Amino acid sequence: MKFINKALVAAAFATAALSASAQEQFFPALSYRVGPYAAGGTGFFGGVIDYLSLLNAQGGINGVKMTWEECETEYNATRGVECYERLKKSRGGATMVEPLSTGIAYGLLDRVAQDKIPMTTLGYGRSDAADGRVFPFVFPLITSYWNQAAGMMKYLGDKEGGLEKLKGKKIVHLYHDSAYGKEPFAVFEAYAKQYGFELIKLAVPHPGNEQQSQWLQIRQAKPDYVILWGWGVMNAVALKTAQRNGYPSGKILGVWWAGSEEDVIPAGSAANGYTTMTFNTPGNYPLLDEIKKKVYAAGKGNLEDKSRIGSTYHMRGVTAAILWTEAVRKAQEKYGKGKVMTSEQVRWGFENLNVDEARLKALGAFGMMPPVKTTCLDHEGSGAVKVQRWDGKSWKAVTPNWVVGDKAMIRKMQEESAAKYATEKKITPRDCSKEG
Amino acid sequence: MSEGRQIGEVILDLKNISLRFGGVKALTDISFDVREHEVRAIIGPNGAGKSSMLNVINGVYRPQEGDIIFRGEHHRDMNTYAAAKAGIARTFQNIALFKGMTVLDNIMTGRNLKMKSNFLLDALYWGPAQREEIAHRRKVEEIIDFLEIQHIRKTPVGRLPYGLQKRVELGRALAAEPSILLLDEPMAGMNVEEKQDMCRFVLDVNDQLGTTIVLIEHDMGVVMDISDRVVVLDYGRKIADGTPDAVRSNQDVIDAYLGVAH
Amino acid sequence: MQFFLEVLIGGLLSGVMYALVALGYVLIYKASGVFNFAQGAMVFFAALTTAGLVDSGLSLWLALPLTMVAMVVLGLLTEKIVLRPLVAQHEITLFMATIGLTFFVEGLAQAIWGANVRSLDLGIEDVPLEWLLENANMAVSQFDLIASGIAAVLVTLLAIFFSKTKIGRALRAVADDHQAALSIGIPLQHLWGIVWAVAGFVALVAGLLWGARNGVQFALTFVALKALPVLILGGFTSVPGAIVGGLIIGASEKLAEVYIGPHVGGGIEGWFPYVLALLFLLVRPEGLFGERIIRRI
Amino acid sequence: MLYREAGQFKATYAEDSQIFPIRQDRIGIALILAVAFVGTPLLSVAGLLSDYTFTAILTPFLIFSLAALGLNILTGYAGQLSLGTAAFMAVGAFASYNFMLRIDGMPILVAFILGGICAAAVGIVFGLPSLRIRGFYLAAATLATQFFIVWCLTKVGWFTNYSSSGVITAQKIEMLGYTFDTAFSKYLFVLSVVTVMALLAKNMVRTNIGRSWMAIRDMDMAAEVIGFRPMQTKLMAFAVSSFYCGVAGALFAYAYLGTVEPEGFNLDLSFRILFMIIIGGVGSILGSFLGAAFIVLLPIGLNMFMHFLEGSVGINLPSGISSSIELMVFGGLIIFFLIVEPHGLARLWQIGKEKLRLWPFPH
Repeated sequence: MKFINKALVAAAFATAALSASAQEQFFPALSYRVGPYAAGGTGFFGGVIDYLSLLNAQGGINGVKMTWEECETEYNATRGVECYERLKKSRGGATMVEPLSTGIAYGLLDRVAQDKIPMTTLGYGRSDAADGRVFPFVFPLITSYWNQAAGMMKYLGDKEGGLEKLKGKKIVHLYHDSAYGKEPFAVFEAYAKQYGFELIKLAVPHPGNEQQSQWLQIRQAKPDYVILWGWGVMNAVALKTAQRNGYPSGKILGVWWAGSEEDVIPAGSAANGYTTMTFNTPGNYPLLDEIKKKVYAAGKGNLEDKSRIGSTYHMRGVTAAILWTEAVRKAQEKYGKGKVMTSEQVRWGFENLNVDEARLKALGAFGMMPPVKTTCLDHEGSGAVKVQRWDGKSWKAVTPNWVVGDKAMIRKMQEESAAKYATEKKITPRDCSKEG
Repeated sequence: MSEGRQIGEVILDLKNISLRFGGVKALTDISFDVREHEVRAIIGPNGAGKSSMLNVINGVYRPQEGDIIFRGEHHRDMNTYAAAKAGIARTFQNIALFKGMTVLDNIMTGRNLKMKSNFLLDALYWGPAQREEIAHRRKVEEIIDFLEIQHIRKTPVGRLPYGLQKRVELGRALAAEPSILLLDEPMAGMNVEEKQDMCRFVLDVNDQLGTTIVLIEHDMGVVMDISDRVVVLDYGRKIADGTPDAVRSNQDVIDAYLGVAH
Repeated sequence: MQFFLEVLIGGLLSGVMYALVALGYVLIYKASGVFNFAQGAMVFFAALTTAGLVDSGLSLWLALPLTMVAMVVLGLLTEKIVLRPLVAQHEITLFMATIGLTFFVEGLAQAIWGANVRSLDLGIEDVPLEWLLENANMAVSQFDLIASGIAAVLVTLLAIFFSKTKIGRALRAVADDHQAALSIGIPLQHLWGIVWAVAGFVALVAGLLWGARNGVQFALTFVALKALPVLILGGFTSVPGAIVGGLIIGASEKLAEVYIGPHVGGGIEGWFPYVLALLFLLVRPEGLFGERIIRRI
Repeated sequence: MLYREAGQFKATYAEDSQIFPIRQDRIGIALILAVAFVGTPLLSVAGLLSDYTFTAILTPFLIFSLAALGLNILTGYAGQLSLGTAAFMAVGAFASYNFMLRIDGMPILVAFILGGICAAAVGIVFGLPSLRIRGFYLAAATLATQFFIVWCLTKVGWFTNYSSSGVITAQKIEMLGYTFDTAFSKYLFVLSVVTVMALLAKNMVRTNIGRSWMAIRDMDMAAEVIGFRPMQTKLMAFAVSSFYCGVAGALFAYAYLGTVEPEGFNLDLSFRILFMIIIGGVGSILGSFLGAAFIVLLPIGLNMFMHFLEGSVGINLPSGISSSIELMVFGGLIIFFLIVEPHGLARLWQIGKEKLRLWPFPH
């Protein structure tokens, strides 16, 4: 079998040599622009492409231009894998990959490790992938689900005047009945045990277009807070049904996948006053003005509807693209400025990101996202979240500062879970002290 | 009437059969018997309950009252599987062939109860399974020869003309090597030539294989010609039972049926 | 007891909403023997078109008739282009064709109006009925009540259409016997065109109500999943079956989720209606209002 | 003149009962297998076939073909319409995972077979309603399987070994010390499994078990009367079909995706497999493969074509529109194919063969 592999590698080099003549850093965009989640997909990948266009308009990274190609995944794992395989070697090879879909990300988990292409899972996927020793190629950047859950607890505790004040309170975890919705169980249960509040878990079956029974149960239980861990249509319906049953929207705290314009607009006035987590601070930033000026004014904007510039998903896409390109920049610092970086070099860049406040200021995105600093051990880089409120027209930040939960506890859980994965999969974790 | 065969003992005895669908009485208190090797006809006007009678015999319908004694065994509730196992085969008024399958496969299905191999051996098509399949194939080819349908053996039955389909259906029933063959209007809708062929096949089966035959037929000429005894139904009741000659001269029968027909 | 009633009423009202979707399936199946998988996509298309027109500045009262025209055209074209060439084919083939239609309609809707989600305001506030809340401490949605009223009006209209008009009677005849229908003197194809148009209208009503209730987004196509158990229970060919089936499914799934759900981990609403319908069918294979089938041979 | 059975005389029934009685078919199948097993490796060595072809096209195509074959046994041969295919695939995948996880030294093929057997057992349980329910009623009822199984796999932590993310990560495929970890070796592994299972299926459908399924499908009362027992026959169809789907599910997890969540086996997947058999041909082994090829390749082809239009010809569509158009064309093509040939691609192939048999004398 060896000769075959050798031949394949040779073939790959041949194609790489052909297209690498252009000084361009290639990003595959595994986007979804049709289907149930298209609204999020167009916003996110619109943001990504807008930022990459802006960077090109500004001259690229030390002269290296960005290039990208879209491939429609329809949020479907099989299509996503095909897109990845199709694009991973084109135009000199994929820099990295971000499918924005849990199912596709799982389908790529083994593949990216084999192809040595870093994969970011911005705000979704396995929380334990933050342990870079076991998952060298996966980067759940900024904040994982578990840190978000911890942040939620912290925020609710602060609201009551301290976590210990949660004692005797009732909190409902209303979740999408899937692996995704069950992900924060462990965190919430740990907090409930430690601080003595009652945790009621209510499942909403997919897709969640009917929630009368869950909200009647909530009405019956009269909880102090409802955590809405929803996805897609479930979010708007939850808000609508809450209103229908007289539960105040102000006491609902959504996960960040329940915190975009697309989640609240269908709910109409029922969403006013509703709060959610986010890893972006809503608002306008010099960077967004630049995008409007240099990209949209030049007719190169990706969003059809300009009013969506700076919307949650768009900003999330811009954020993602900032981190990707910062990783490339970081890699160039080490491996040679003005060169196209290989995916492995970019992986190193992802592992040594340091997007601090000064850097964010320079980018014109100060405050838009928390500072991110990754290491070989920690592929998450931040763990901070913000809370935002919908006022009927736009999102407004509720917490002036970044909220961080019990990071030490979460880190311990992540390491345990990653270790279990490593044993099951027979992986020997890397020794981070030996990494350069 | 062939001379070689010997009409034997009663092998099928139906006692006081009554069958209802909801409030509708299909059969009321019907009793008759069938002797080994004979050709027994059931006649009667439309809706007399003839097909229901056959359906009772091979367990498609369960009569509310009555008893079926087959070869000395009581079958209070006969079911289709038990009937097939016991050697009762039949054809249907509206052809009930398997339309998506070829003639050969249709007739092969008739052998199913004689097949021993299980699906795993079938899947491997290896050793005993292959030998068995070929052995049964040989038997089926004999039937195909007998019915003179060699030329269409690989044709899907859906494409065949009506007369040939009837013949294939007879072949499928024969493949089970039944001891009793129930034929539901085997010659309906056929032209004279086809009828003659079918008559010949039925008589040959009866004669050469010794198969007992119960048949429903509308063509009185045929019935009077080939049957040993005739039972006459009308509105779900038995109105006459006897030799063709006796039945022909029965006043009730003439009133109910023959009088109308002729 | 108050809680039980609350759940029951909430369930019944949801059931009416399910029945509304199921109705579209029944109409087409009854008249042309087609199991129209695209009904969910049609609901989505109707809601998105209305909301899109309203968002582009039209008043709701102008947007409605325009959407109605669009739905009727869609229905007629479907009959003409998709189903007429497939006449007399096996029902699985027809079913498959409507799946192709589903993709087409979903793509068309998003190509015209984009992937953005929208809200649709019919001017009915979706809040608990106040006097019930105050007097009996029961939360019953005002919106669902009004929606049920609209559904009742729709069913009455359909009933009148089917029993009093010539076309309606012809349609019923088609359902019973295609040959007999021919003798009435209305070409079968016209009738089927009309049925598809009527189904388009029903999809519009369902789309408006569901769109206002849940927001206008792609997931509207999923309401079909709520209608299927209703169809199994009520029968594919019975309008009263769809209504009663909807009520039973709505009420029982809510009661099950509230009273059984917590003991098995919750989230059973996804499969419970199907299992219920299945168990019911095992006892009565002909469905709620179907006639007993005697298998003849 | 090439495709002609004239002159091929069968002297024995054994010869006439071969799996492919016509010589040209035998040669064709042998050629296809030769290309699949020997030709592709050679091409890939020559650099003409990339990893992409194996891992993104051929492997999923083969896995879906197997699942479609499973469904075709149930729907095409035994006439029982089912929308629960993905659920049976899930059972196969999760069961295989647990056998591998919990029993030390479990050989992978045995785990797949056991996974298939678990799927078959579930199939039998959920096939019971088919004894009383028919047609679309049964189809809608099989949705109960779909939703219930996925719910169960999500709810019961044991199935996922209490993974915090609720997902399973397939173990490596190892046999006799060799690890199937490259795109090409996984393809060969899948190809071998699918080839063997397809031949077994072909044997089943042409012997007694297959005839019993078709008999029940075509005329269940008549089938009963000649001695087929509907219960055994239908449940056997459910069992065998689910076994195939179960193995396909295990391959899906082990040789294709690697890490899967229960939601990966959702209703969408069930529908896609149903599309495959209807487009390909209901009641045809070949049709399962043709349908899978159509459904797997068409969206990819469309996507590439739209890129080509945008890239080379210079038509620039607003983003999002091209995806919507792809969807419309996909739907339109399904309708078009049904109108042209309602019995699927396999029938087109058959008609072609019949024409070829008579060629050049069409009458």
